[in-house]
Amino acid sequence: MHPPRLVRIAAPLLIGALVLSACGSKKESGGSSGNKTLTIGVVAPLSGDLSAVGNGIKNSVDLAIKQANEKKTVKGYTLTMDAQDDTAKADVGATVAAKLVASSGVVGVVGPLNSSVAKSVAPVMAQADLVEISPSNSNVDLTGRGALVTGGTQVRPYKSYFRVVASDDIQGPFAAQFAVKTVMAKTIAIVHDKKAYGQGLAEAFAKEATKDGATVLKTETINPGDKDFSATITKLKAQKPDFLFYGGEYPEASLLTKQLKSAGLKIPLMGGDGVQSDEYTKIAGAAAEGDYATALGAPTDSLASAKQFVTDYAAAKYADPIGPYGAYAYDAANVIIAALAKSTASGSKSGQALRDDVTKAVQDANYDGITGKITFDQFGDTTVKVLTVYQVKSGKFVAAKTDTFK
Amino acid sequence: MDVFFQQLVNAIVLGATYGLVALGYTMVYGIVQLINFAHGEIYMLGGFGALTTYLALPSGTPAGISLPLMLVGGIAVSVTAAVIMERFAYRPLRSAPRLAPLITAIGVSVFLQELVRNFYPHARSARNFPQLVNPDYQIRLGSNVQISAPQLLTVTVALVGMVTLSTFVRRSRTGRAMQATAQDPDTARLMGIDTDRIIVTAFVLGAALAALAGVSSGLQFGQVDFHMGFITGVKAFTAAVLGGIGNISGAVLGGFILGLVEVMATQYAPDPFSGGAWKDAWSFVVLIIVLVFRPTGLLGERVAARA
Amino acid sequence: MTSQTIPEARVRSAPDLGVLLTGAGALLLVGSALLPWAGYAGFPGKMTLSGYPGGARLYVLLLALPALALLRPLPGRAAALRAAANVELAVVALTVYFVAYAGGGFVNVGGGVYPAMIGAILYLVGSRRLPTSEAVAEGVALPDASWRFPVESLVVAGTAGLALWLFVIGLGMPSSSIASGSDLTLGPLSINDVANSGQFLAYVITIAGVALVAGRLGLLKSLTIMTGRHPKLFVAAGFIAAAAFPFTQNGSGESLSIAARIGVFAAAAVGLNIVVGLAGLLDLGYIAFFGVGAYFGALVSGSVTSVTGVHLPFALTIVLGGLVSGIFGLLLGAPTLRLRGDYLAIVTLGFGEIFRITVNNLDGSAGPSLTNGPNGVSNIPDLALGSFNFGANHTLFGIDLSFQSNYYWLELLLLAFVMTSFLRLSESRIGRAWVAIREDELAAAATGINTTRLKLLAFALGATLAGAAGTVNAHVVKVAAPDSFTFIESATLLAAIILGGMGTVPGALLGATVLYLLPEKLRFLHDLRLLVFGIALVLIMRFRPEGLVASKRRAREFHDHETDPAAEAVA
Amino acid sequence: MSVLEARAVTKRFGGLTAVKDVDLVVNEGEILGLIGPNGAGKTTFFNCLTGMETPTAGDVTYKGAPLPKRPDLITKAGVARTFQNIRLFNNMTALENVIVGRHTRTKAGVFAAVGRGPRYHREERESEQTARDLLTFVGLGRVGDELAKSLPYGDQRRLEIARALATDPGLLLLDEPTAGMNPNETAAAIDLVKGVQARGIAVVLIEHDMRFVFGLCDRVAVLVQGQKLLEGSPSEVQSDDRVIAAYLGKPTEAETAGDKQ
Repeated sequence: MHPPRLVRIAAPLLIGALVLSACGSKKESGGSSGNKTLTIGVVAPLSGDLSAVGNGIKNSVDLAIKQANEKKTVKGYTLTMDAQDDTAKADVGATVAAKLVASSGVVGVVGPLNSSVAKSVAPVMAQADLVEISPSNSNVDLTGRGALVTGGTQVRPYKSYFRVVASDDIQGPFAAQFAVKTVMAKTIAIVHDKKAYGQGLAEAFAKEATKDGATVLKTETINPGDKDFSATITKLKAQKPDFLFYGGEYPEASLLTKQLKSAGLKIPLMGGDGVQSDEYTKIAGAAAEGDYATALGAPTDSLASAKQFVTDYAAAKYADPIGPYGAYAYDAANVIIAALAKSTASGSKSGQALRDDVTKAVQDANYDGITGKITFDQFGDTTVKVLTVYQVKSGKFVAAKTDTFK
Repeated sequence: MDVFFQQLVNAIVLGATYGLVALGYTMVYGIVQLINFAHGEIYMLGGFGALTTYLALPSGTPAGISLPLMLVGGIAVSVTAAVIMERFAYRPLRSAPRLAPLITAIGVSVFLQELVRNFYPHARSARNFPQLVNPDYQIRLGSNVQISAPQLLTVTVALVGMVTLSTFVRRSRTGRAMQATAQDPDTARLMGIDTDRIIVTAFVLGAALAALAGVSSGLQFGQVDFHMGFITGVKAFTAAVLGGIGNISGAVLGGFILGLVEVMATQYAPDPFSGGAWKDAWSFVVLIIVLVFRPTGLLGERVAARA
Repeated sequence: MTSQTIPEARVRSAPDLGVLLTGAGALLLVGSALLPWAGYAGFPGKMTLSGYPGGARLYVLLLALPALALLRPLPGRAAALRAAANVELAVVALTVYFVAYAGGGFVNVGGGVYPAMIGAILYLVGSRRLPTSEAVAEGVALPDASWRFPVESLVVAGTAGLALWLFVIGLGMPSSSIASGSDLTLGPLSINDVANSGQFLAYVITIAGVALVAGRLGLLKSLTIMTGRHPKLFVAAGFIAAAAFPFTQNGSGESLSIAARIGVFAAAAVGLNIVVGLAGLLDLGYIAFFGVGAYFGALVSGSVTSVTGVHLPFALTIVLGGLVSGIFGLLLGAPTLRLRGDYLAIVTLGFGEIFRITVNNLDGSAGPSLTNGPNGVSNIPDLALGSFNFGANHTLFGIDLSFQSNYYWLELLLLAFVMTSFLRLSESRIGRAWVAIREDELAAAATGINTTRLKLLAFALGATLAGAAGTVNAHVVKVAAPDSFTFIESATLLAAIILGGMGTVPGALLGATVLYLLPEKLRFLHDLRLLVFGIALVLIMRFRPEGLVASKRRAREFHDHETDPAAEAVA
Repeated sequence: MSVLEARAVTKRFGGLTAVKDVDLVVNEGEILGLIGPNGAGKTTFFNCLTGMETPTAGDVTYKGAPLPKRPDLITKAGVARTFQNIRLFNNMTALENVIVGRHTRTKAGVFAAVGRGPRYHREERESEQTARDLLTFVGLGRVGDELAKSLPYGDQRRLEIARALATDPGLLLLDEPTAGMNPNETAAAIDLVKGVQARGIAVVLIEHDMRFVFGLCDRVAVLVQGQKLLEGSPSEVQSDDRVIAAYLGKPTEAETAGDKQ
């Protein structure tokens, strides 16, 4: 009688499992010396087209948590990370938000990357008063600033939502003032990727640039994921601009600047914090020379902590680059960690009480991060109005001007 | 007028890639009536295969040597992937319900993308591709009309690929067997044609052309990434249908028309419906209009009518 | 139980070695399930508790239960026990491996592991020695007696309950990927990842095993007969079981959120099933209709970001959303229905893309102002029905219910409506005409069917159902944004019905469950999640090209010689 | 009284004239045979009558009214047909196939189907009863629950006739109803066609089996190279030299005509 196929497979499996697992040592029971565990969640796209950017956020939070555990920043607690893939979709975002809310150990969340996802995540977080700090959302509606643009009063829609980046209506005009007043751009071409971030930024830029007296050409759009921008460039070239503002992120921006210059349109490209990344200069190479990008806060590379972050990130050997929002995510995580340290110091709390406390502590945060000082206004927006314009010189972003936005 | 001619050049360059990838769709569809959604990934693998070859070569290898080797490397990877895919994913489903292979194709597509993303070193974001052909080298075609060297290369590679393929299909024994199989697989089998081999041949040829497109795209843009196959794949499939699926000249024509529509829509479509944001919508509008008036594509399909 | 059970097996009545070994194995397994399997603290899934079959031990226990059949020589018993023993061995091996791996070595396993391994081997060896009879288990046909109805009702309702219970276990299994910081980290995977992946695998294997055993014992056939006799009862029981789900969640919204997502996509999948499964029209842009509903719902929700400023009552919204979407279905269908198969597919794909691009552009700068472009229509307020606020947590019968329960129930109602519509349509004059068109369009026309009209009707109805589902979803996720309506979403919906089995309601339900649950449950795989998902799609199609639940028609198409269970029941 | 009148029906495919100026009158209750060598345009002529092809010229009236253009409307008007190469709904049961035939004679729409009022149930019951009666009528009463494609060839032909009858036609067009049948089945087919005639339905049939045609038909029309050669009683046609010439002139075709297709 032949043994059935399953037995032939399962029996060696059983034996193999035993042999493999036999070579181990007796584990001390008890684990981590009685430390209680608290978890910081991450919501970001960890798969698909945006996974590199999303994983940059995740890894940066991971780094912050590891360092906090080493330094025992939150006494008596071990911190862990719970990273959830939102696949850059709103409905998945709502699901993972519910998952994090349901997990009682989660006391703060970093993310999400996309503003549209934030709009489904934030309501769920607000319901549970679980603090959420986005390292990248710049859409004006998330903190109710949309009403300001149309002349209404600002009302905060999500009580536990914060962000450490400037909203579009600050970064865009800041860049525009620089372009018109410092670079003396006369005819400005504007291109964006038709995503919430890129469009918001580009529109705010265009408005301010027009106000400041520059001629702004009709806005052109490209599609994220496209590689061939020659048609758009030909269209722009005919209108002879002397400056180009790009609303979007570095993958497209780097290709755009390359093709721009190959086509003989040798004008500087300027972008926002989505462009201000080492990846940009790496991909675009010599074509990036002279291009500009803005970012919130004082120049990071002038701060020792920022340099240390880049070194530590490299040392941790993550599979993905830091990306444009890694530094912000690192700061966001540290703001939550600092809030945790404060909330737990006064005594042992847990569950909803702890979440409420952490949210309060984040609201009152005053933290020196690698992207600058972080404090929040009553709507969850960063109060920092200091921004820096960087310019690519010899293949690196170098601070060209730091100023307070007025 | 210069702008128009420059956009025409842009359209031809864009259309060349679409056409080249569309040929793979069309050949496989013509023979097995399978929409091989994973074909875009074959194109992507071609780019990565060439990159790998380049990295394996000693640095300082002259472009004259490395470029042909990269093409060979890209084709080798694409063809291998296509053959494995056909053998293990599609062949077992020949007699399955018509839609089953479609899901398999989507599965294969996801799998290949993720394979590259997770296991190709540093492929999570775009990888720089050696720009062996200098994009700043512009060839003037008119006072203000120019084409860059890599763009010219893309068009040349595409044309050579298309001509070679159509000669092969029309002249060679295997090519005629392919036509016969496309017309009527049962009769072809009765006539002693090894249809399995023919189907594999279609996959191989399609993969080789996709690899050419992948490599020339890498050279043109200086990068390859794991999701580059998706958009190109959908566009190429559209091109194939536009021209008449199963029809080799149709795929080429469809590719160029699609390129033309996209480029011209960016430049000339009435405001506010112009620009990159609307160009794909225009492509599909043109596709729908064409199909409404010519239900089997511009040049008509060449597919066995099966009940 | 029945007269068929007497044959030869009873003749060799001496308790033979096989029965003894199997019984002993089963007893050991039951005992082992009550002993701790992990010898160290920190292993999740309640594997360290003693006296309680926590974690994967539950499956071990479950798979030992068929040994009860040893008490009566049922037909198919030997085959069933062999299947149970095979699966049991796999589950034990897998679980031991994962416990030992996570613990850093075999030395760290708990006391329950040893009897389990011995038991599993005895169980296997014993079951191989059981006397086999040629009799294949038939479905149990209960005699027509006064007690038949209550008994069958109980069985049918119990099955629905069991299905819910299994679903709860599956959904409730932790899938979080807590990493970093903990000293229990094992390379890239945390101890939780390892434990969860092991338990999830064991769960899947066990479900398959239970189905296998039930099949061998003829229980599935009996069940088919009984549910066939009381279809309404079965549906009602299933519905009640599903409605009871939120009460099992201890106030947590996590699983409900996933379940609600599955529900809304299942509803859309059923709608797509009309178009693809019944009428045979391949639609690759179906998500656009869902999107039309979602945007409509968002625009009239009274959201501050909606340009309309209109706030309609929800009941009206859902009806109008369906209608508007249905009109879009007609608009797309009218010019394109002449197209054959794959041409229609690409046109629908194109339509889907046009929809996405259009809503992405209608923001006042690249087109008329309607949808806020890429920002989408957000801040959609919670629904309120009188004083009942859908956005608040409630307590019912002393049980805490998270606010997600409200939306879950709403979607359950939607799903029930959609399913009923589909079932009733598919068995009506209209449904038969659709199938006729799918089978042979020319012959259908020659039989008097207005094929154009009916195809349009299929498109419009499919779109209407998707639109209704979309309006609900907009309120659940609180935002309607273009990213949610990409080609991949259409492909996933299509995959759901093909995977589940075309043209059937359970198929659409199961397909949607697999496609939306699997990625959730595969989260422990981190970066490899989609890779495994891709492989899973290929494998499922490779081994069940007709889908997991083949429709009656398709089942016969694939297994022509098998006879109709209903016919057997009569015999 | 005539049921169907075709006047000067012509169908051209590009340069090829498949049917040229064919006149044909079908009288109420009669069985009319349409014969001719392969490629004579018989099936094309049928297609012109049933809306599968639009005639290039000529007109057709059914019971005095012009025939509509679309196949489904023609069926609704009362002209039903079968196909040369059987076209059943393969993955539906025999009974379902016939019930589909009731489509034009029933009304239930979407709302009726979802709402399921008493009228819906009555209509469904009636459809099923009619279908079962028809299955019994064609001799398939016992195989109603079998899938159409699993039926033997002869049964499939009968099923197709039952489906056509379910549309309550006044005229039934049969395209080679005995092709591929053995002698026993052919004999049964004669009875079946006579039975159809007995229901007051006129029948036109294309056939290559001459014994079948001459044994069954009231009148026979001969089509050669797209034109009507002659029309008359079976004995007239049988004895006409031109008919023999038309067939014998191309002996190879005449021989293969019976067993091909």
